[in-house]
Amino acid sequence: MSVMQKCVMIRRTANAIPINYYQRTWCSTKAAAPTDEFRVLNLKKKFVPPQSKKKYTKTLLLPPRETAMPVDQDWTNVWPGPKTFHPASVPLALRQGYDQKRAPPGKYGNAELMKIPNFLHLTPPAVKKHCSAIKKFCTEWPKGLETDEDFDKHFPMTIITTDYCHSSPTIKDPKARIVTIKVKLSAFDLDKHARDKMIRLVGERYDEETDILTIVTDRCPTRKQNYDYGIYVLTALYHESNTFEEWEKEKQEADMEHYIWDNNVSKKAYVALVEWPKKVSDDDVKSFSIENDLVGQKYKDAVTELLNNGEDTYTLNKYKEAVVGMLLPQNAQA
Amino acid sequence: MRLSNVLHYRDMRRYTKNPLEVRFEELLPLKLKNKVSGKGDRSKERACVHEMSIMFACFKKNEFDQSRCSNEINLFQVCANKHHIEKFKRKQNIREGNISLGKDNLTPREINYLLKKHPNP
Amino acid sequence: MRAYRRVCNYATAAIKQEAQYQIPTAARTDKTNPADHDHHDESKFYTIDPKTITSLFQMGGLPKPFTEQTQMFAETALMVRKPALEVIRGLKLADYQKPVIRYLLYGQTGSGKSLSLAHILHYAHNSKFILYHIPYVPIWLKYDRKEVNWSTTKNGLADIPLIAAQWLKHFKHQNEVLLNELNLTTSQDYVWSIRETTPKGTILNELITHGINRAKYACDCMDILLNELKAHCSNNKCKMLVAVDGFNAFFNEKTDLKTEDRVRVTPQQISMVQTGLSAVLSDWNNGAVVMVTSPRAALNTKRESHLPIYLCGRQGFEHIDPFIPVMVPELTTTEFNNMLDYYEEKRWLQKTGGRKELEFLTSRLPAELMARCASL
Amino acid sequence: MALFVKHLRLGLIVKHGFHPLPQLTAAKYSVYPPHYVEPVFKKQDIDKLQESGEIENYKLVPFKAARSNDTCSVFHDPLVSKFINYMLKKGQKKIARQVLENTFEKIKRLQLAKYNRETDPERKASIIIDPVIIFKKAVSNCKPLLKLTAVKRGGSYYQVPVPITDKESTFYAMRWFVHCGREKDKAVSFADFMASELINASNNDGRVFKKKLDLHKLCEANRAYAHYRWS
Amino acid sequence: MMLMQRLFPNLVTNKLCSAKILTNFVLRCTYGLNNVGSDDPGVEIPEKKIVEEKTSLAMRAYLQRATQYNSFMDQQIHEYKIGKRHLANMMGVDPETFTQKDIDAAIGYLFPSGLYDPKARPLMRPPSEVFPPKKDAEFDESGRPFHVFFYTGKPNFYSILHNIATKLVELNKFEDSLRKNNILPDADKKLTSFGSQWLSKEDLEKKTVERLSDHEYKHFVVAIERLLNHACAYKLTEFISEYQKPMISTKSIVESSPVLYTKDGRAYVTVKDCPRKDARADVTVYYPGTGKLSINGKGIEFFDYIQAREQILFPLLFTDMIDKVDIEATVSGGGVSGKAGAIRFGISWCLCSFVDPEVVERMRIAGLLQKDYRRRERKKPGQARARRKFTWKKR
Repeated sequence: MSVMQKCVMIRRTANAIPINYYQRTWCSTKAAAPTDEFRVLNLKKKFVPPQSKKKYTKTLLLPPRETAMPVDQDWTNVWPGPKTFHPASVPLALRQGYDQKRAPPGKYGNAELMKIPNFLHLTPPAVKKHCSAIKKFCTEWPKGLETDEDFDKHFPMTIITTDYCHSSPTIKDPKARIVTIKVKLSAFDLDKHARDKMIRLVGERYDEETDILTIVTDRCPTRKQNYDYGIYVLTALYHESNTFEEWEKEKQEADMEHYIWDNNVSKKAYVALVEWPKKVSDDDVKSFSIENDLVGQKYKDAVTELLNNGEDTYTLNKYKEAVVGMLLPQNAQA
Repeated sequence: MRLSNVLHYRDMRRYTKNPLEVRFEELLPLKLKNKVSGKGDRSKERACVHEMSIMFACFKKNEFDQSRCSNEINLFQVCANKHHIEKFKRKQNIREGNISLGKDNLTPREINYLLKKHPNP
Repeated sequence: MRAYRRVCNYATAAIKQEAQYQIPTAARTDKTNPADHDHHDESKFYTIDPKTITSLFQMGGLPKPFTEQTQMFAETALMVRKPALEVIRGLKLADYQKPVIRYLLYGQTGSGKSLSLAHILHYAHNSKFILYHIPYVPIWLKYDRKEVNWSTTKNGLADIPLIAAQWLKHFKHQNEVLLNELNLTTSQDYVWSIRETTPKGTILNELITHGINRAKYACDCMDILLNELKAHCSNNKCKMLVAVDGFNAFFNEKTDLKTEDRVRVTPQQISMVQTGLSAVLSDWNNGAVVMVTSPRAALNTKRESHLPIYLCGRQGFEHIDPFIPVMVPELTTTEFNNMLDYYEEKRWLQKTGGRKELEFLTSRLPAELMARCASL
Repeated sequence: MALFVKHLRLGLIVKHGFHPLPQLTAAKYSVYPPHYVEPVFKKQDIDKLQESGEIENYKLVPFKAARSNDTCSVFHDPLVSKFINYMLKKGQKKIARQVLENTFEKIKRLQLAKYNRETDPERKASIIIDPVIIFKKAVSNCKPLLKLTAVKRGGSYYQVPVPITDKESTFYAMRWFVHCGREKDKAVSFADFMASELINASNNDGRVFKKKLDLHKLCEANRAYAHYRWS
Repeated sequence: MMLMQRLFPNLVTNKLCSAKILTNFVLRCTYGLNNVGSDDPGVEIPEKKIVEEKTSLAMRAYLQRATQYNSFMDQQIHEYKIGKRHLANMMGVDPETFTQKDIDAAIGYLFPSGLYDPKARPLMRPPSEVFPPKKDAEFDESGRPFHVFFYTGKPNFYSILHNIATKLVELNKFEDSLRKNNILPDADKKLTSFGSQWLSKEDLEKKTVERLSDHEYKHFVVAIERLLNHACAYKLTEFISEYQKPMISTKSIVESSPVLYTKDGRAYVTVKDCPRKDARADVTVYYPGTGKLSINGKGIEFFDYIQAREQILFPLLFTDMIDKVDIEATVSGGGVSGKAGAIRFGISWCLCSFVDPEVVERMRIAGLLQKDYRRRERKKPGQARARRKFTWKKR
């Protein structure tokens, strides 16, 4: 019982307080007199007209700049650097946007035109002007580099980097750090072993058709670092491929690119066939020579070609011919 | 209005006394309406019902052997086909709002359309 | 509706055409013995009598769709084709004192390699060769809830006893008459266990029966049988033809088989495979070896090409080198037409005409042609 | 003003009120413009067009591309390809086609066995082996003449027999075949079941044929309601 | 127009209104002049003092609008011309020889927009192209309309309908006269609509400079079709063809790829980028050939699926060229049927160069030379698939 009463009480007070509170505050704010004397409760307040709104004076708008532009002005002075599109300073009757029923919106208040990049600072005359300005720093074209062949001969390495040009003031682009180095492998003057090792080391970066080695570096944050790294890799590759390591001697038949008949099972089989029914040992095989054996030579050629050039109808037919000549001499005669 | 007129006792008396004196009164306007009811549009008889019943009779006789009722079946199918094509044409006409020209019995829809165009004066 | 009417038109047209059409007959040759076949019989059909079929191919050897077809046609007719003739000619001409000559049939899937092999087998059977015929290697290696045990005699190898026993049955079925005739005996004692021995001088038939009855020793029995036969051949007592279909499955990277201790077995670890490999070695004479490589026998990741070295690998090549590769090509135009004539004669092909279409669609592969004609 | 405009618009509607609206609502799904014509891909059909001289009319008419199951091959049959489309599930046309081809093979096997067993040459000649002809015969044997539609009259629904078009009845026949094939026992393959069913149907027998007869009997029983149908 | 007339009495009573207010008011209720209002804040449209006597209110309103429109267009043209000179100056070119083509190139260079639709990219065009044309005055100074059908609201459209009706009557008369003399109209000369279609609604709107409703367009089609189907319509071929347009351009039918020759004198044709679904194929067909086929270096076994093989066979079979040509194709992307379709399309186009024009026409009728535009249809929200709806559940 008592608890409930309490609750009710609380609720009542809770109801009551805010009303009073606000009233009071209302009174206090309104009646705050500037005087130092006591505050007076002014019940019959006079109507005070609300303060009139501040009048905005119309700012004087100049006509857009484009109207004052002469037709033969120097545009590069008007738009010297990259800047977002501004309708008043571009004297073109531009429109952008698409509306099925109406004409495309004009340039004033057209945000689309500001969103897209512009090359107003890179008009052909501007480019020409820039070029003529930096021309004094250029040197003469070296003699003996007139043709592409000369170029390839004296400068076998090509370095490709890309600069990105934006409409925004910054010229930075993460893709600008990538450096591509292209070299013709024939320019390296490598011997047979070194060339082979180089190609194995480089893997897919070497293009067999054009004989060009391509190294792309993009792991460092700046272009300079990437370039240095690329050159370092190239140097390391060169020296590494020129050294002959101890383990390279362990290279086996399977690692060889070429099939050599003489130290393979095929010869053993052939010798066993010729020497039948004698059992042949490894020494016999090694000492066996096919110098005067036309059939054997034909067979050797066929097997070597089959395994080196890969199988196709031509090599298989050649192999077949050789084998038939060897195994079925009667058939070959017929 | 008509009722009140008829019920009017005095008039009643007048009418009954001398039938020759009956005066003609135009209670409803003496011209046809510019509209006909669409109820008579659809004929009561459904198409091909007769053929269908003949076919069923034949079926019953021959225990649903189609080969023995080929004549009846053929008749029924020809009828159904014809009806189908007619229906299609009618629907197309309605869809395109075509009015038949120089035909003697028009559909209520066509009559209504024509009456609307050329109302009674 | 219009489409339907069109359909009906076609149907009537087809019936009318049939009435006028003369059903062609296929070109056949009367020579039933493959030994007599020469290049005049090329692209003609010859019939094998049912008795030979039961004795040769009762337990495998012919492709399944072909057997079904023969059952329906109530005859087994093979087309005489060039690759088989070539091998048979080689077999006829060969010098049997020299080590065995190995032939390798290769070609695209469905180009008729197995049937060419059947032709060769028929020849060998007629000319008294003992047939050491492995019908289709992948059957051994494919997962079929087989019992696989580690071998007791050979270390590191696995046996598939039931399959080996089955194969021995097949061998016995094929060669029973010939073995009885030749009366070959074992050359040494074989001790299977304490109680079971096969003494020297036992007839080979008995050895095989033992292998069949005691499936546990079937694999060893296979090996011994091979060695015995090789020895007999080298001693000029008999002639043997080793025929292996799906040879390249020996050199697959894996099989579906698992031993009881759940170890995956490679093909090289199976004793039967080793036996098969030793059969194709050329360390014996008075015989021949015919192998068939087929892309379908390879794992399904390795079916790009049908050429032998691609399928067998370097290892396989070295194992069988030197061999005579025999290409089984697609049908020639005459063969193709004869084949279709045959089908029409047997009422298998109901639609006349459209031969050019079939030629293009199947690229003249006989197996594909058979499948294509099945629904026409 | 707005009010006035509203009235004006209303007036417009009244003006056209008794004209039925043109079909604006029907959604067009075709990617081709409406004046494109279906291709005629069978050589015989084009020959027919050429003979009748109709081909001149199509000189300047654009044609749609032939679809990927259309071909002018001798072995192509529109009814068969339609059936493949009816029986396919989830767009697996390859499988559907394979199954139907197996069915045809099976039909041929069965018929060939019958053919080889037969000794009387006259009867032998009368056996049809061509599966496509058997298939067509089966379908045409199972085409119903009528169908039942529910029509509401006086608060209750009546099953009313209604004549159907040729196309529709073909569709019904083929659908019954497909459904029948799907209701088979699991142990039997679709191809086997279908083959025997088709052969039976071509001899006026079998489940599908029964189904058609049932429908006809039902129609006969309900023939009293025939005048209930619309139109 | 009726609307305007209804409005004007109000204005008449309100004589105090100044001219300026009047223009503003009229401006709001006329059709769409506000759409073309200058977007340049600084431009004041000069207003001519309108002579109020004699002229009707409608005429006055029209004149106001006309002058407004004309001055606006003048302003735009002026801006365009100045802009053109500026642009020539910017690009460092002689403005006298600066053409519209150069303008487009220059704008493309200066404002490189990657927007997909070329229509949405920045442009600088002569105002006559940008702004839609307006109707001229339809009444004289006293408010008398020029056109008989002025009060229909769409005089040009209804005059077309009227013309059709009068022609129909004429034709009927002509036919009657023929029949009186026992001459039947020539059946051979009867017109057909094959190969041509009626002007679309948009075209007709452009032609009449009036907005048309769907009903009106339908009326037009019905009427002109009735005219076309008349037995004597051949007398009016010119009139009818005014409202027709061909279904396909004749150019697209004839054009086939050029034939090239290999070193050993074989003719060949290459068609690149043949599309079907996501697949693209390059197909080369060599003319005297033996029926070899290579797809990505393989034969017909490139396709497992028999339907795909049939598709490749289709054009060859259709033209009877199976063993008369060699085919080389490379195909990438897409699935099986897409690849097959792409190759089919390529082979068909290649074969066009080797067969008679008659056969080419037959191939066209068979649908071999038409690009297949169909693509997978997208799934829609609220639906189970592209078309399938969810099962309806009442609750």
